[in-house]
Amino acid sequence: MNTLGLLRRNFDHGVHPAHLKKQTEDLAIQRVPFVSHYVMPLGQHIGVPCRPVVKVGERVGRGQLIAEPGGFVSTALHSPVTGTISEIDDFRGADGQFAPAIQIEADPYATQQPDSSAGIDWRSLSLEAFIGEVQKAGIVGMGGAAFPSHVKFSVPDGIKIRHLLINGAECEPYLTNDHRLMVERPEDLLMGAEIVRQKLGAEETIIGVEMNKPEAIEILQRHIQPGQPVRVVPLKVKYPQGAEKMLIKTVFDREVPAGQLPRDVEVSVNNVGTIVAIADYFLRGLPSIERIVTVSGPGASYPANLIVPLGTPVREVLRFCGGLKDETREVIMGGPMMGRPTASLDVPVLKGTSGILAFTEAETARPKEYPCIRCARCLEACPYFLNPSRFARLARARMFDEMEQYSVMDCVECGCCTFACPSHIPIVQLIRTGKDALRNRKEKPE
Amino acid sequence: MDNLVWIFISSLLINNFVLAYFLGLCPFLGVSNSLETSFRLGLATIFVLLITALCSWFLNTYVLIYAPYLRLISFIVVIASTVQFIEMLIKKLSPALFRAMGIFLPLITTNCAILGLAIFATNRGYGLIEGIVFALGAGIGFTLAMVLLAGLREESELSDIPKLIQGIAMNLIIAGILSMAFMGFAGLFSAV
Amino acid sequence: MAENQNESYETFFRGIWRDNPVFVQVLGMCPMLAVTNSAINAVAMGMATLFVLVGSSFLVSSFKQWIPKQVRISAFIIIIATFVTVADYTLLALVPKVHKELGAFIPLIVANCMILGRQEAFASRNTVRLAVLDAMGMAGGFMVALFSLGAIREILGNGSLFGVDLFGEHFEPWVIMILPPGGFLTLGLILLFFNWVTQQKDKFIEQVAEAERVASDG
Amino acid sequence: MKQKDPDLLLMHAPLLRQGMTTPGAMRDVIYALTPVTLAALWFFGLGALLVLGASIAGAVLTEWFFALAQKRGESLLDASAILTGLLLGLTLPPGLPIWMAFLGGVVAIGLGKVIWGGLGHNLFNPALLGRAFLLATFPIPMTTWTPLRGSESFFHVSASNLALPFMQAKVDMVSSASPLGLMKFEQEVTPLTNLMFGNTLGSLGETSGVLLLLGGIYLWIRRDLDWRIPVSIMLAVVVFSGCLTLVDAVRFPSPLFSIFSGGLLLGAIYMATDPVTSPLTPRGTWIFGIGIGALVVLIRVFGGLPEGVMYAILLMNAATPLIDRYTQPRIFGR
Amino acid sequence: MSEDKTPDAPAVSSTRLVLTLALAGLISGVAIIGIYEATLPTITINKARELREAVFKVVPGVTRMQKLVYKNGELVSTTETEKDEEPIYGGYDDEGGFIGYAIPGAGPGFQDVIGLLYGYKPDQKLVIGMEILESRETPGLGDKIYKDAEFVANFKELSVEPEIVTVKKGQKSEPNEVDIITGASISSKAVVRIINETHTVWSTRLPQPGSEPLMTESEKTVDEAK
Repeated sequence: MNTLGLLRRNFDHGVHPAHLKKQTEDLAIQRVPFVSHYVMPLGQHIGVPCRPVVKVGERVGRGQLIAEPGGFVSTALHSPVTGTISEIDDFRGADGQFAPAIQIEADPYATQQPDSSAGIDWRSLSLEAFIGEVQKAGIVGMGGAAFPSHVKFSVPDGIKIRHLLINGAECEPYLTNDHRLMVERPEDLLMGAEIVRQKLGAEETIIGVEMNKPEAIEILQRHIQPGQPVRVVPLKVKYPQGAEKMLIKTVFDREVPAGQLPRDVEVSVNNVGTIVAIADYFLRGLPSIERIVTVSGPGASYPANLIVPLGTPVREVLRFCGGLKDETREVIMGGPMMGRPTASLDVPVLKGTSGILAFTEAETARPKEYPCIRCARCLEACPYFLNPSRFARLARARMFDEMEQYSVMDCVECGCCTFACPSHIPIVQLIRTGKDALRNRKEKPE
Repeated sequence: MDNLVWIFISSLLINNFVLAYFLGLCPFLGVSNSLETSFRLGLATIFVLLITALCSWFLNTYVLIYAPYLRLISFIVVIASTVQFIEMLIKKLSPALFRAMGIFLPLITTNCAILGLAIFATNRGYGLIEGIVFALGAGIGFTLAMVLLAGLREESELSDIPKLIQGIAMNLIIAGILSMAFMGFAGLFSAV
Repeated sequence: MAENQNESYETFFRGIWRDNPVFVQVLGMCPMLAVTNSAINAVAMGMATLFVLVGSSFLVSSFKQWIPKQVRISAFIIIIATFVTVADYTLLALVPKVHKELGAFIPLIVANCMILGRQEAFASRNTVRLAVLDAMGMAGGFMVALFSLGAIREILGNGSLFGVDLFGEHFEPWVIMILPPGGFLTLGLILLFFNWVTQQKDKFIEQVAEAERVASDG
Repeated sequence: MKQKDPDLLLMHAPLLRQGMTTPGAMRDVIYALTPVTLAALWFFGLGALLVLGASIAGAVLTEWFFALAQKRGESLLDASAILTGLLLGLTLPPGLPIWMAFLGGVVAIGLGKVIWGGLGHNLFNPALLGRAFLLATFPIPMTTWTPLRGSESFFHVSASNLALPFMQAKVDMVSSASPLGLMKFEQEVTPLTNLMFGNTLGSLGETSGVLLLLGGIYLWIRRDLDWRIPVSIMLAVVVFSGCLTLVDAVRFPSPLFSIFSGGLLLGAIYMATDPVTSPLTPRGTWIFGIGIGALVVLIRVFGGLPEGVMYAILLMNAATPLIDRYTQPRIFGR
Repeated sequence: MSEDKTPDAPAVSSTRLVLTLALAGLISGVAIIGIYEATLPTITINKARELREAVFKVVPGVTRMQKLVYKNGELVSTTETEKDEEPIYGGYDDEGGFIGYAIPGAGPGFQDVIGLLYGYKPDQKLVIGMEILESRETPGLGDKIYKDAEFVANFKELSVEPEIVTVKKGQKSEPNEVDIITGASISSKAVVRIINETHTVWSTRLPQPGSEPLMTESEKTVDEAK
């Protein structure tokens, strides 16, 4: 079975959207200049929001801690810029909801040198200390979900991580930020991976890269030292190859049982960006204050891969790339499959913002919706082998309990079903309605 | 032997009690909204039908040849007491099942399928074995029709069936379509 | 007395339309569908049902004081079965051809939920007069349903009504109508039509009420 | 310089869609049926056109009428009514009075689609429902197979086509049995080449096996068709009829004959695969197909009717909710 | 099932319950026996007439008949009906001369059981008439087995030697062949099969031609005029 799995090297189902990475895949990462103000929401990650440790009017340095973790599933926040705290208040986020955030006025005359530039002696750290450092550095999953990395590394007793799996799949169309990282900073990536591997005590590191990034595969392979326990595994190009359970299925031919985590099959999956951020912190003392963002899409005047300080308003990032074309109708934060649209260009770039995509009429025009003809394409697309067609019908009939019976909670909203639906039914939204209804019901028993 | 096969196939498919003889329509139209209940009711009906076949054979052989005019009354009394017995049995063995079927259990008594079986078996002069095969075919056929209809009804609950049609009218139309589909079985095993 | 008259009238006509046992209460389906492949069979079945229902309602309401509640269902069934047997033999003696056509469905009148239902719900709680009127109304309603179904099925399925050819010899009969599926489909469509009429009526009543309200408000 | 923001929409991801659309799929099926339709016209002449036209007209007018009545509108654009009418027409005998074909179209849409709530909600194949209704209603005209046009002019229309509404068809020629009827009642085997190229009696669309297969391949390439269904139906037919042939080769037809005769190919490729009425799950589609194959062989060989494809598909349509329910795919990680 | 209603029902002794039911049973029994006795003569006459008409139809020329059963290896006349017996009918002319048998048969048809009666002349080994008594065949198709005069005519003079076979319509050339009905082959073949099967059973039971049971006097008197 295992050999067969290796030969097959794939997960079942999934879809094949066009790659659309040509525009940006060869563009070197550029740094976005500092702008006048930054907004740092306190809840940029999954889990409890952080607690501010600064006051309005206080001067902060770039990389200085401005908010501490609000709990275990929470992480620290650092100032992306040298300047003054101008406001701590509710700001409107990309989803249109208000949420607390710290606004920082940049000091136009500051050097913007990071606060500390000394690395950390990671070799002497215990696992607990290492995990503490990762939390202190504010590092979260950079693939888009923004799950605090230190939580991922905290493995309960009795479970041993044997494989460190680095996710360089980047299966979302348009996005090339991970690709550029792998091409431009292979040493940092490998070093960061080595740090994590040693600290977790894993036996080997596997870097999974989709085959549409041959350059990245080649460069990584070239940089692996002889004897280093690192393998680069080329992956079939298929969406959602980058979903961690799919990646594990592809690489190890093992299914993570429903309701469990990768660690339950002795794997830790981390995004390329996360690993580089870890390298930045332990080698150079740089906490999570900036990230790589791909600006692309038909509505972007000059697509680019950019280093963007967190908190930079999307408007400023876009302005740096020549602004939006007139025909732009929608701006998506993240990839086109799972990203969220933003209502305003004043929202900031967050830790989980992998891309800023501008779309025009052609992409946003919704063809007329037809009734479901039960063609089963969504079933063939769903990587979790769910029955999206049924979910959509049940959600329309408001039969949420039946949805639960059909395991709607296993859905990760990857969007394959909606992508594949020839009747253009917004299946993912319908599923979300059902999930929300079920969650609300759970919160208010009876 | 051939005869038995034909009796079975005929009562199961060709002359399905529900779809061709219209027997047992009350539960067919009433209870078939849930697959689970339909199936259980079907099983209960098969059981009652088998008992009925036994009873009616007994009555036919030992009582009715002397008093043919008592046919209807004696069938009813015997069947009603059998059902009463089944009801008590189910209540005792599976309270959940009893709850699931609730008011429909007494309905089995007035289920025309039961009485119909007894009358058809008498009219056709079936013996004991033939009667049991007939009851088995009829019961399985009834369950089959019930389960098919229940499946279709559950599925059609997700459909946009116009308000006007929902309910009994729709069930009758589905039953008509099923009945039409079952016409394909006509002549099965009689032509060879 | 006038009120009483009104009540009797109401009791009788309720069964024909508003509480029609077939179209509204959806009872007595088995004979309904099985014997309505021709109008004559439908009418014969209707007559037999009328006889049984009226007879047993009369008996039940007459003797209601003497029937203990615990055994009422059994007593009702015995009464009904007696009348059915009587009807069965009478039909067999008088019109053997029709009896042959109706076959097993005459004895199955016993299993018609409508008859037992009327005993339980009405005859055992009302005076003899009302019980008989109700029985006649219900049986009348049942007959109306039987007849309309039988007529439609015979006209389309055989091109005739009561055996009288309607369309000449070149008419292509709709065989399905006298087969089982035709029974289901026709009754389904009649119910649909009934629903539609009721809906339109409700709408109309609503509109009238609305108009009155507006008028009185104004 | 302050740039003016565009009015941003909030369309939810995924923003990318694959190219296929539902009406497109319907149109593809119509394209795939074009050669078969043309062959029917070639073999049976203008009469075939009248029958097809009448059934399509019946279907489309009914759809249009109810769309107006329910104020739904636009439902004609998805071409599904045309497809239903065309499929129904292809299953009708060439000499059928056109009023019956029209009625079939009306019933197919009315009973097969509208009352269920329209496209996607019906649980039985509308075209086959229309045909089943016609077969039960007019058993004689529906089993009267007019011979091929032969040397007759294309414009010759059989008088039976033109029977007045509600009136009987005048049979103006000696009708003969279809290949299946010949097999069943006379043990007479029609040559396979005739079956494959349509040189036999039968319904309009079922005569030419090769063209039906070609259309199926087109649909398969266009990914409009769940290949499992036709494949499993044919496999089941081959296996079951093969076993019977081994028992008695004279009484039971050969597997190849079974596949190419009657409506099997038309049914397996275009009717059973109707996504609306076939199971969703891959395992379910196998059960569905095998069930149809088994029922076809059962009805054809042991039943009273020469042909059972239509009934087999309708019966399995009825079982589809059950199949779907018990073949839910194993969820990832469970 | 009336458990939940018991509380508000007045307490009644079980003796009274049983008595009530017994009384109801008694009354109903009396009523049923009454109607049975009242209608029995008519019903018997009706049935006898129906049977006689059928027998007279399938064995032309018959004016009198009697019921025959196969008992202890020979065919004897009887008037009693016993269970599990399969009677046939002997047809005679006014002088009591034997004409032919009327033999009932039944078997599965296209839809349901077909019951029929056929006339048989043992000396010529010919079927001389056939009447369908019971069938639910498809109207317009299968019901042609009794509605189609051409088909019924097949059985006016049909040899059972070696057995009856069916041929395509219009191809009848031998005395033992039957033209099947186009479109109703199953039903027409079923009729032939039923006759064949019944004949196989009875051919060994019937006595030698010429030694048929004689018409008994008792039957003669019951016989009414047509």
